[in-house]
Amino acid sequence: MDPKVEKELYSMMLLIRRFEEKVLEVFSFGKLAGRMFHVCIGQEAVPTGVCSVLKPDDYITSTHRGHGHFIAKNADLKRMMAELYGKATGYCKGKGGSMHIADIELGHLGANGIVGGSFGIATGAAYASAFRRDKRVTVCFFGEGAANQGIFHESLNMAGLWKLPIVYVCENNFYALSTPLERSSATETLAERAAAYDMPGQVVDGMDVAAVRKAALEAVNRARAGEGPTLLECQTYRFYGHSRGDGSVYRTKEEEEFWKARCPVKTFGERLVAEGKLSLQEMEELEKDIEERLAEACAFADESPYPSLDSLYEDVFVEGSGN
Amino acid sequence: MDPKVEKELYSMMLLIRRFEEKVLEVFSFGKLAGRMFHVCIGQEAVPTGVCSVLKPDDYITSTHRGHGHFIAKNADLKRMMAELYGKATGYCKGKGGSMHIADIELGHLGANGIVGGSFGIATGAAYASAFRRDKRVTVCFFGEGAANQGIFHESLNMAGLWKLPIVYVCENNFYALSTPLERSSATETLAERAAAYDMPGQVVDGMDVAAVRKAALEAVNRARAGEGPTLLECQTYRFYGHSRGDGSVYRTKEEEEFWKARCPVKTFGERLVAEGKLSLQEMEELEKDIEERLAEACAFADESPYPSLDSLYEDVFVEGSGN
Amino acid sequence: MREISYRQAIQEALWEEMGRDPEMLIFGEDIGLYGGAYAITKGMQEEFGPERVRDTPISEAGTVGIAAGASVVGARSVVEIMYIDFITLAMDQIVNQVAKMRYMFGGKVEVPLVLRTQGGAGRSSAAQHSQSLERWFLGVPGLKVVMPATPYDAKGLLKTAIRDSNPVIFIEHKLLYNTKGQVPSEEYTIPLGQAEVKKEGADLTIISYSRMLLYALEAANKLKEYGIDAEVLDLRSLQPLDRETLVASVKKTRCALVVEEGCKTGGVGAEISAILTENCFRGLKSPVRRVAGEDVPIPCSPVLEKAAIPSVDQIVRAALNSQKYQKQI
Amino acid sequence: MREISYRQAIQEALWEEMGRDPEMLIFGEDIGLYGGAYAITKGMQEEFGPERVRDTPISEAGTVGIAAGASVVGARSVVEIMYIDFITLAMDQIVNQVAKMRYMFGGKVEVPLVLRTQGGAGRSSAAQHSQSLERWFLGVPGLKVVMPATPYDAKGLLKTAIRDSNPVIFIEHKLLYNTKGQVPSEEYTIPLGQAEVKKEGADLTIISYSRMLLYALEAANKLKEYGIDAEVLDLRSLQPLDRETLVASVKKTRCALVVEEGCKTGGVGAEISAILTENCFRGLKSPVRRVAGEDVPIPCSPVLEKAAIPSVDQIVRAALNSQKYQKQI
Ligand SMILES: Cc1ncc(C[n+]2csc(CCOP(=O)(O)OP(=O)(O)O)c2C)c(N)n1
Ligand SMILES: Cc1ncc(C[n+]2csc(CCOP(=O)(O)OP(=O)(O)O)c2C)c(N)n1
Ligand SMILES: [Mg+2]
Ligand SMILES: [Mg+2]
Repeated sequence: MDPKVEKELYSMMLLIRRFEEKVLEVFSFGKLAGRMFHVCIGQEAVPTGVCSVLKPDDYITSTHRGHGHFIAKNADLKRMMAELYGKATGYCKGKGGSMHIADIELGHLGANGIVGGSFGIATGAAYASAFRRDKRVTVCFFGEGAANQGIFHESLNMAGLWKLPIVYVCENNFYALSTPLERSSATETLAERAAAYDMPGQVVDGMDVAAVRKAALEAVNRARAGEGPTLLECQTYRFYGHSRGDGSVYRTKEEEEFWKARCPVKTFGERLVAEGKLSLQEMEELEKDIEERLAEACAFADESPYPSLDSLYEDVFVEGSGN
Repeated sequence: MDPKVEKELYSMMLLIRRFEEKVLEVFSFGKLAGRMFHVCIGQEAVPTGVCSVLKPDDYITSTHRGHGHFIAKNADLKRMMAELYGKATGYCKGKGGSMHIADIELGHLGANGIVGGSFGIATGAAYASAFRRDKRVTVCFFGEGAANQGIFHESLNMAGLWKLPIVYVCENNFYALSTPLERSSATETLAERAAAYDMPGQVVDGMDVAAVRKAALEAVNRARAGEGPTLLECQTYRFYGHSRGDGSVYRTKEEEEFWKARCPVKTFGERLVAEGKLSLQEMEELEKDIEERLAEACAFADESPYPSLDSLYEDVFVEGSGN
Repeated sequence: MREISYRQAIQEALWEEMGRDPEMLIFGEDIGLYGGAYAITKGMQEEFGPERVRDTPISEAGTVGIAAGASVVGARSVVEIMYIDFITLAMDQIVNQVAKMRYMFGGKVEVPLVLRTQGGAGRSSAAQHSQSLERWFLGVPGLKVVMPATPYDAKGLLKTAIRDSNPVIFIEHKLLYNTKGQVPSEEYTIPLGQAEVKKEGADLTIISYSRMLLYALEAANKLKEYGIDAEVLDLRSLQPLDRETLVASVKKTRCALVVEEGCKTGGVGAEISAILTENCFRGLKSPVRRVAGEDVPIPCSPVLEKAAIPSVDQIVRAALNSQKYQKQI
Repeated sequence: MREISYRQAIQEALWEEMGRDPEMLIFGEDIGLYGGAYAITKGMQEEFGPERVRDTPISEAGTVGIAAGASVVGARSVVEIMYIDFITLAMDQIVNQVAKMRYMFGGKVEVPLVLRTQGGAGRSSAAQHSQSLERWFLGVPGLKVVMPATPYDAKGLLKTAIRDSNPVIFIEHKLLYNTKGQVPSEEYTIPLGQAEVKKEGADLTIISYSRMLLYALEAANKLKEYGIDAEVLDLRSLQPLDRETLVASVKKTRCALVVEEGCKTGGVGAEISAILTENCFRGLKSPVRRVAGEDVPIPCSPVLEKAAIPSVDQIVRAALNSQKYQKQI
């Protein structure tokens, strides 16, 4: 891989990691709107690897654990943080919050508070692309728990049938809230379900950003070439609980340690350093740069006003339409 | 196979065939309640073969094309016909009609007007059996079109996961209303979807009652032995339109002729005659007997009263409960 | 003007709008070669191709989701749900996604989606093919709900609904498809959210929509025999609801009756009654009455089915009771 | 009597009924080891085993279907839907199957199923985790709908709901779980369908249920300062609805206010208003007023969220307006 790209991958993963840590920090200061924040610490390689092969006008749909997806799709950190704070300057004017953040202009069609809620929407965006022959690709991110929703089945069947330009990226972190994969899925992997939709399915090491990027590149190329959808199962792990307040009683310390040792940010960084592609000084600069950007983002969010009460009634409908 | 059983299979298929023909006949006289009648002419081998291996207290769930299932589960023809007429003496007092006929006492948990509506219910009955260890088996009949509903996926996943005593019997007649299988399913067969639920899937010749019975017996035995669910795809064909008024413009005459030549009733009858297991005279007697029974059923339905207006308000709730 | 059927009116609206917007898509079960369960899209797949008139598998949730996704990225979409009863399968997509997306995303998205379906009883199709479920969408901000009663309204409103940048639930009635009415040959549209006085009157206002409007008009006719001059108001659109026209009419007649086909409890009539109480209390000469379906699932048997939904007689009787009440006051 | 929380009250009801009926089953996401999103079933899987307290995949429709199937063959079942917002995914199973089965089958089946869930706003959880959707089930004959506001009612009503042979939607409120109240140590049940006057009064009736009842009581308290003696009625069960108690109270006070958390349009308040108009018209001194949520999706930002649902002040103001109106008459 091009060392420049490798550095970019590392820096993106680091940014996501630090962003999520910042979220936990400001959450504990009571700055965020509400309590529903699902950080993706441990899973950074997946959004990073996948979005690294997307063009700016490709589409993604995201989940309740979606900060990484949006950052990797080049979100503005200030507006993102402001949204998490529930401020008027946020991407959604404070109305959406973490679980509903979106930016159509960046091709981000929305996080979703409904597990599995985006399968249809992503598939429909891909349908429009196929119809328009606009060569865009849609990536639908989802957790392995979401794959048990009926609409997973309905959407993938149609995508397989119509050979739509979409990549279904399963972030299999082995737990849906407290429920382990082996107690929610009849199959051992999610990738093996792909056959039921006449699409290739592949298990990918979701802790290795290079592996994710490689698999995503193939799948995105297939999609762009009109050869149809792919199901990628990226095996990964969330290092923290499902959301704040979840002590993960359903996992063993050993299991957690096993996965933490495979930290995608650390291992990839170490590899780059070992291979002489990244110096420790560059690493430090990166950290510093990110720290600054996040401090700025938080300052922006902090200083931004809460939405005005008038705005409560705005944005329900497109005004002036339907007459 | 025991020739006695063979005769029973033949006679059951014939009964279903003649029942359905009678339905078409009385429908054309304007005797039936409404217009939504989906006859299973051409598909008789499936309910017959499957129900022939069930015990009286096993459960089935049925579909909008469900007359055959119920007859094969030993429905009383009079009460059945009366229900189709919308009469007070019908199985459901005229409230359900063809699409909602049921008799819990016979283990028939209901036809369904919602395509795919019974997957969960059937799976839940099997869940209760597994929990109670009552050795009952549930058969869930469904059309291949129903397999594209989300709840198919959800239910089969849970059944596969929990190894429930259930057999999913797909009556693949290659069309869902006008939509051919190849334009509704990403896979060529439904059986191959079984792998996604960690259960065996098998394509069965649904025009051969012996083949159906054999496959069903294995699957039911597996289920009863606690070894889990099976998905049987019985390939068959409906000789008439989806319902009255459907001229089947979406099918070719050749295709229809091909399948009609494989008529399950005729071919099986001829085989029994050829093998000397059934005489032409017995055949005639059977016809006569069935004709009489159906005439009686129609007379019963004809003479039965329509439901009283008071009954409109009955049966919404179990009275006296909840106090 | 020509006389065409409600079915033709809807067909024309779809054909014209498909012609107008080359990116418009239609999704639904059996809508292609077969033309849909009620023959609305007959011939359209041949004309516009299978990509634009897309037969879908039996996957209501996924189909609504796909149409929503296509709309979000700008391809105006129409979904046909064969029976409104099956909308139950797509409620998450409609209520949690389609309706809320614009608001949740801070106004940064448009969802130009029309969900066409048909409801109502009258064909002995029993409990799962006869419901009137429009009530569910009244309390779902972000959705518009349109229910035309005449061919003229059906065409004009559907065209507007399709051009609307907001999601619209467009509910037809299975027993209206063969009804006829005058419809201009020229292009026209009707704004959403405007009720219409279909018959003027002085003594009481009968408020209705969809098929029950025809019953209301018949009842108004019969009421003449009793010397009662009823005004008949067609809501046409339940969301937005034309409060002004509604309140103005009742302020004039000082007596109101709401007629709907669905179960009485929790229905559209309840909302209308509440609004009228809030806005016309002082002037009302008798309580707002509701004539509505019985609180039972729709039974199959035709004798029962008929008794489960309102009749013209019931409307007449309710109107007479309202008038009698006034005299007593 | 002891003071316990609403959460504990629900826990006790479940434990006691599980002990009482060895065939009773509970289904839901993360209800086992994890104890459920709101910790209601904590410890139950250990006690009753994983077959009876069954963790399910994220498959709301299938899960409700499975519980329905188990109930139909006699295994009384309780399903926990984590948030009422997710009930959208199971609407077909609830509305077309569970609710109608008995009627469609001519009374030949019982569906002893309780669907427990929780709704409401107040935690900045945004549009898909904060809804009040009880209204949808008012017009679905065959379902009972229970919404307790206090620990005492929660326990007694849940026990009855579980023993009921009909399907019951039992809706808790996420902000009530930690509220406390007096609950007897002895076994008791409360019949479904009985409203309760939680505070007697002479001047107006404030009708409410679930969390808004607490607001109504607070408002009643404040109204004393204005010399207004409000009666506060807790519906407790929306289906069956206790019309007698409702009508009797309003006939006495001749003035009514309905408070609910969900969007005003098409809500429970509309039905109550319509019923009161139909039954108390002559006696009413001022129009039935509704205090309800705004007609918008619930926004995330806490300042907006707060403004989207009723406040105690709003109730007080509405009550004062009602009283002022009376004086003008
Ligand atoms: C329809 C629906 N059901 C349940 C939930 C509650 N819930 C939120 S996240 C979650 C677990 C999701 O697991 P998975 O899809 O694997 O994603 P992960 O959290 O592991 O990233 C659950 C059950 C929900 N939000 N939506
Ligand atoms: C949820 C739902 N969607 C659509 C329909 C309309 N419909 C009734 S039968 C049918 C075709 C069913 O096909 P299949 O499952 O293959 O059964 P078959 O009729 O071939 O026996 C359709 C689309 C319905 N009844 N329910
Ligand atoms: Mg997961
Ligand atoms: Mg079929």
